[in-house]
Amino acid sequence: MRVSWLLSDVRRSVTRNRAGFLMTTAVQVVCLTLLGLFALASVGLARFTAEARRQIEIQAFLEPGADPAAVESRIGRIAGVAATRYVSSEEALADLRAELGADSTVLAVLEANPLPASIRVTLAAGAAGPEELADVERKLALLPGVAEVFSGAETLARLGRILRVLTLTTLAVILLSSLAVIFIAFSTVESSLRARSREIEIMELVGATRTAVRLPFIVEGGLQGLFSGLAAALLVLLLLAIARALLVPFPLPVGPVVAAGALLGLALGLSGSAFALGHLDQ
Amino acid sequence: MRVSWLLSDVRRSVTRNRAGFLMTTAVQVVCLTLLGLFALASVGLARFTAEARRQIEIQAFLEPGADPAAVESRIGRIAGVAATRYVSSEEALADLRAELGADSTVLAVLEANPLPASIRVTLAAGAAGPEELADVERKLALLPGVAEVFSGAETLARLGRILRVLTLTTLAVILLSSLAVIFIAFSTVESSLRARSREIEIMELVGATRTAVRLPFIVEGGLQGLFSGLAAALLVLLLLAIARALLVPFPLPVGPVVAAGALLGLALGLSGSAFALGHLDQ
Amino acid sequence: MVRELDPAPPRADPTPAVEVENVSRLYGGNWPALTDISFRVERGDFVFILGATGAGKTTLLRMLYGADRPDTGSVRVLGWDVPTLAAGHLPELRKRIGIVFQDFKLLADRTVAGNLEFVLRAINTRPDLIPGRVNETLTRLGIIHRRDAWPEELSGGEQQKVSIARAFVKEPELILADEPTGNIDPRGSTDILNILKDYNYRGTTVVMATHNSDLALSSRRRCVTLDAGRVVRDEG
Amino acid sequence: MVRELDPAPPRADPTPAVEVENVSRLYGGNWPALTDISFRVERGDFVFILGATGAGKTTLLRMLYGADRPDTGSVRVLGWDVPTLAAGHLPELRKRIGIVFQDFKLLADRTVAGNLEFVLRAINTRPDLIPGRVNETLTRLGIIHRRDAWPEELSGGEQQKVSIARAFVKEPELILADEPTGNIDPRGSTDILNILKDYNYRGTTVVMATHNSDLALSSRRRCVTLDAGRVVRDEG
Ligand SMILES: Nc1ncnc2c1ncn2[C@@H]1O[C@H](COP(=O)(O)OP(=O)(O)OP(=O)(O)O)[C@@H](O)[C@H]1O
Ligand SMILES: Nc1ncnc2c1ncn2[C@@H]1O[C@H](COP(=O)(O)OP(=O)(O)OP(=O)(O)O)[C@@H](O)[C@H]1O
Ligand SMILES: [Mg+2]
Ligand SMILES: [Mg+2]
Repeated sequence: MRVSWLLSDVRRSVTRNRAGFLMTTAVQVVCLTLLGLFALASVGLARFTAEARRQIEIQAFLEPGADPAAVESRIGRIAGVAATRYVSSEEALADLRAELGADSTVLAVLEANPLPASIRVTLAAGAAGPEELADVERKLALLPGVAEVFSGAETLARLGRILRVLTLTTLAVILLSSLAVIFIAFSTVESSLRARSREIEIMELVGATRTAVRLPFIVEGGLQGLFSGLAAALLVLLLLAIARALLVPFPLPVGPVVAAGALLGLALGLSGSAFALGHLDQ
Repeated sequence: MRVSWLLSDVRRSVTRNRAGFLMTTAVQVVCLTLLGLFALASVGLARFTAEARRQIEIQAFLEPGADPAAVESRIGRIAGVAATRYVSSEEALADLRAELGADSTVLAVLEANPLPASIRVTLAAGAAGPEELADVERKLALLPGVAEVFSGAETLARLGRILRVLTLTTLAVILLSSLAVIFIAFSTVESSLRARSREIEIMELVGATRTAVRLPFIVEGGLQGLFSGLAAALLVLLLLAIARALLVPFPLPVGPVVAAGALLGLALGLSGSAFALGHLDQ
Repeated sequence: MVRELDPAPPRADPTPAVEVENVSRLYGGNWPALTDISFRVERGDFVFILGATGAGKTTLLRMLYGADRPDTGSVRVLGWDVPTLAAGHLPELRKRIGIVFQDFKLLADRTVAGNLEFVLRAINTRPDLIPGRVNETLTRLGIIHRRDAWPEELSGGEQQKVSIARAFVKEPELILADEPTGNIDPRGSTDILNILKDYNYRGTTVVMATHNSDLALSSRRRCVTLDAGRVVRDEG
Repeated sequence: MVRELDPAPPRADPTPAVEVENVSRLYGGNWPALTDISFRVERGDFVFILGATGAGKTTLLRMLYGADRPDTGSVRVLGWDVPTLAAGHLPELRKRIGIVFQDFKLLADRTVAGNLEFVLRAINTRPDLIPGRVNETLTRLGIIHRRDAWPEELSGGEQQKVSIARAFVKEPELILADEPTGNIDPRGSTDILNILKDYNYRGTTVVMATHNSDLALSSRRRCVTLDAGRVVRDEG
């Protein structure tokens, strides 16, 4: 069967029920877009968590009268500490204000800056595991001049929990979306099979091979999936570009997203078609 | 045409393409659920804003040495003030801690409670307009013992802005969802028309009236819409019940939601069918 | 047989069953399917439309039940002026006509009985009358034993008999039969013809198009012969 | 006519074209459509299958192209054992058989030429050969002037001719024609028969089922007569 015949066959099939085809394709695009966004969000958060784990900072709050330079130099000598940074009381307040954002009006009523100065400690790359972290924290707490020690451990743990929830949600979304896309391809192909049952009958009776009879339907479902995958990839990229413009700049993974969208859409579309054709054999 | 024939006709049509019917109905349900949730959220927020406007509280922060009782009694005499309430420094901190929730660890490092005591002022129902609010605030600021005045005006304004955005979004969602539901009904009925073109031809040739030919399709689209509307209503009520269990108790508007869902679904389904049948007349 | 729903018109009805005057039909602007056809059929008559393949028989019948319109000329059937009939009134005319289609037009997803029921339901027959009429008609055509078969389980001739039964089951005033014996063997064809004559004796007007001139001539009824869209003979 | 794709088998092929032995077929477990049928058709023969409506002609032909299986007995066509043929090999057999279906089976959404092209494409004919073969076949059947018409624009007889053309356009080794003249007038039927004979003279085996015994007998070929699913005569 020639490619041009194949394509004209598929075009015939699609234009026969253009409205239905557009609608089901739109649903496929939505499903695949959801899938892509969740997958990218999971990957992004996983990367961010890993990065955060590397860049973890311990805060050693100073007692009111302590000499920052002295404490800082003693901290610098603890094993595993890579860098230290002095944050004054004023800087701390400014940070908090920035962090609270719109909620920072509550700070307007403060009569004096209640936040103490602190020294921020970064661990060496090789010593950022949970145990090393606990060890350094214990040593910091024992230093004279240090009032209290805060580590990002809790924040990190929270991030880890979010990451787990997000990953599970993503898996669910991937599963459901994939099933939906397969189901749509199935129903597209099945309705084509029904609409063209007369042609199929004649093809079989005049001696067309199994492949010649089935190929157009496989191609139809596959092309729909491919097209949906590509459209979803472009939509995901568009949303990422918007997010990038509104929030922080990050690199757009154009190639991988397009390739993944196309491959996934194609694979799911082909699976759906295969199911529908299995139906035909019975 | 007898009702039982009509229904058996519709059943035939639906079971012919069960998968497609289920899928398109599911999309209709999703659209109508979205529509319902947005509409209810808008109505809810509008009510909440109106209520908040009525219950607005002004915070008059006291100077460190001031006598709360004296200030409170003077405030009580200002025109438009309905009630006053004293909030101590400790209560204020507890409130802030509760408000920050997980972020409240930043408060752990405070050496002393930096929040001042305050008197919360509620305005009379008739005097809660923006102008009366500004007037009372100006008077409060002039009282001896009052360090600073905070009103909810800004929060209210923010709420108003959110309400505007949400209302616009809701209108867009209503429009798009309705169009989608109509389009789906259209394509359901059109595909039935195509599948049953032979029957339609014979009915017309043997002398069936226009109504007898068209009614089953109208009923098919209408029933699908009605069914989707009811399903969406139940889904909305389910989500509301969950929200109620998780957040605050509020009354479930069961009757109105079901009625609105049924009517809207039916109307949209019938419109879509009508379009498809218009197609048939050409 | 009792006419419960459509009382038969009085026998001496003044209007003829079919009155075709100077009808012409060009397809695609240049293919003359019918040229200046005129003939009338009185109520209670039995008339053959004879003609070779492509002579215009089917086209002529289609004019009579309003599936096609003449370019010029007038067509009156059972007193209605067919080409100008408003869409809302066409069903009333068609309800009184039983049509045997050359291509059967059976519904593949309904049984033999289901195909007949479908027609009776479509014209809103009283439900309690339906089973009786269906069985009676199928018995008459000798296919009652295939009552619950699907069309694809029937031989070509059996399908044709079902399509004839479907036209008869309405108990029409006028029967338009288009090549109703093309798939039926000679003896079966004579049987069908006898059934048609039987209906005719009871007052039904019959117009039957066929290329089987032997069958038509042997039955000694009036024959209108078409050739390339013109009436070339009208005798008997 | 040159056979570009499927070289004709050597003339003196030892296997017969059709060999049916003791074939029986019960429908629904109790309807004996065929009972103990045996006959063979040598390559290059022309055989009529005669029989009344419901005699089993179509059922018998369907066995030959593998659309139905006998309950007992064996069917060999062009050397293949049809009932046991794996699904993957059935197309190879069917490619060599041209079938005229009793119910035409034309595709309503393709033109006359489109219907013929469809078949040639389905069996993967070289694209440059297609238009020539289509036009040649349509010319032969005298419907080349309706080349671009849609099936619904054809008269019944013209549709039947297209369905015959569709069987011929494959240039098959064996033609199975099921009632190919039911909708065609007597003169046209003789023409069709002559075309079939013409193919037969060039080496194509022809099996034609019909209830038109006059036509069969007048052409003085072998007739296998079926009655209620049994061979009651085999002569000529
Ligand atoms: N819709 C159409 N468009 C174009 N030509 C048409 C159309 N319908 C019929 N014709 C042509 O008009 C002529 C008469 O057709 P008609 O079907 O009336 O013939 P017929 O007498 O019924 O023949 P048959 O015995 O083969 O059925 C034929 O040549 C046919 O091709
Ligand atoms: N799938 C089926 N199921 C049940 N019965 C069937 C089936 N196919 C055919 N029959 C019956 O078998 C008998 C023979 O049918 P067949 O189609 O072979 O007859 P035929 O000789 O071709 O008749 P005709 O000249 O009317 O076409 C008929 O009575 C028919 O009803
Ligand atoms: Mg005709
Ligand atoms: Mg047959």
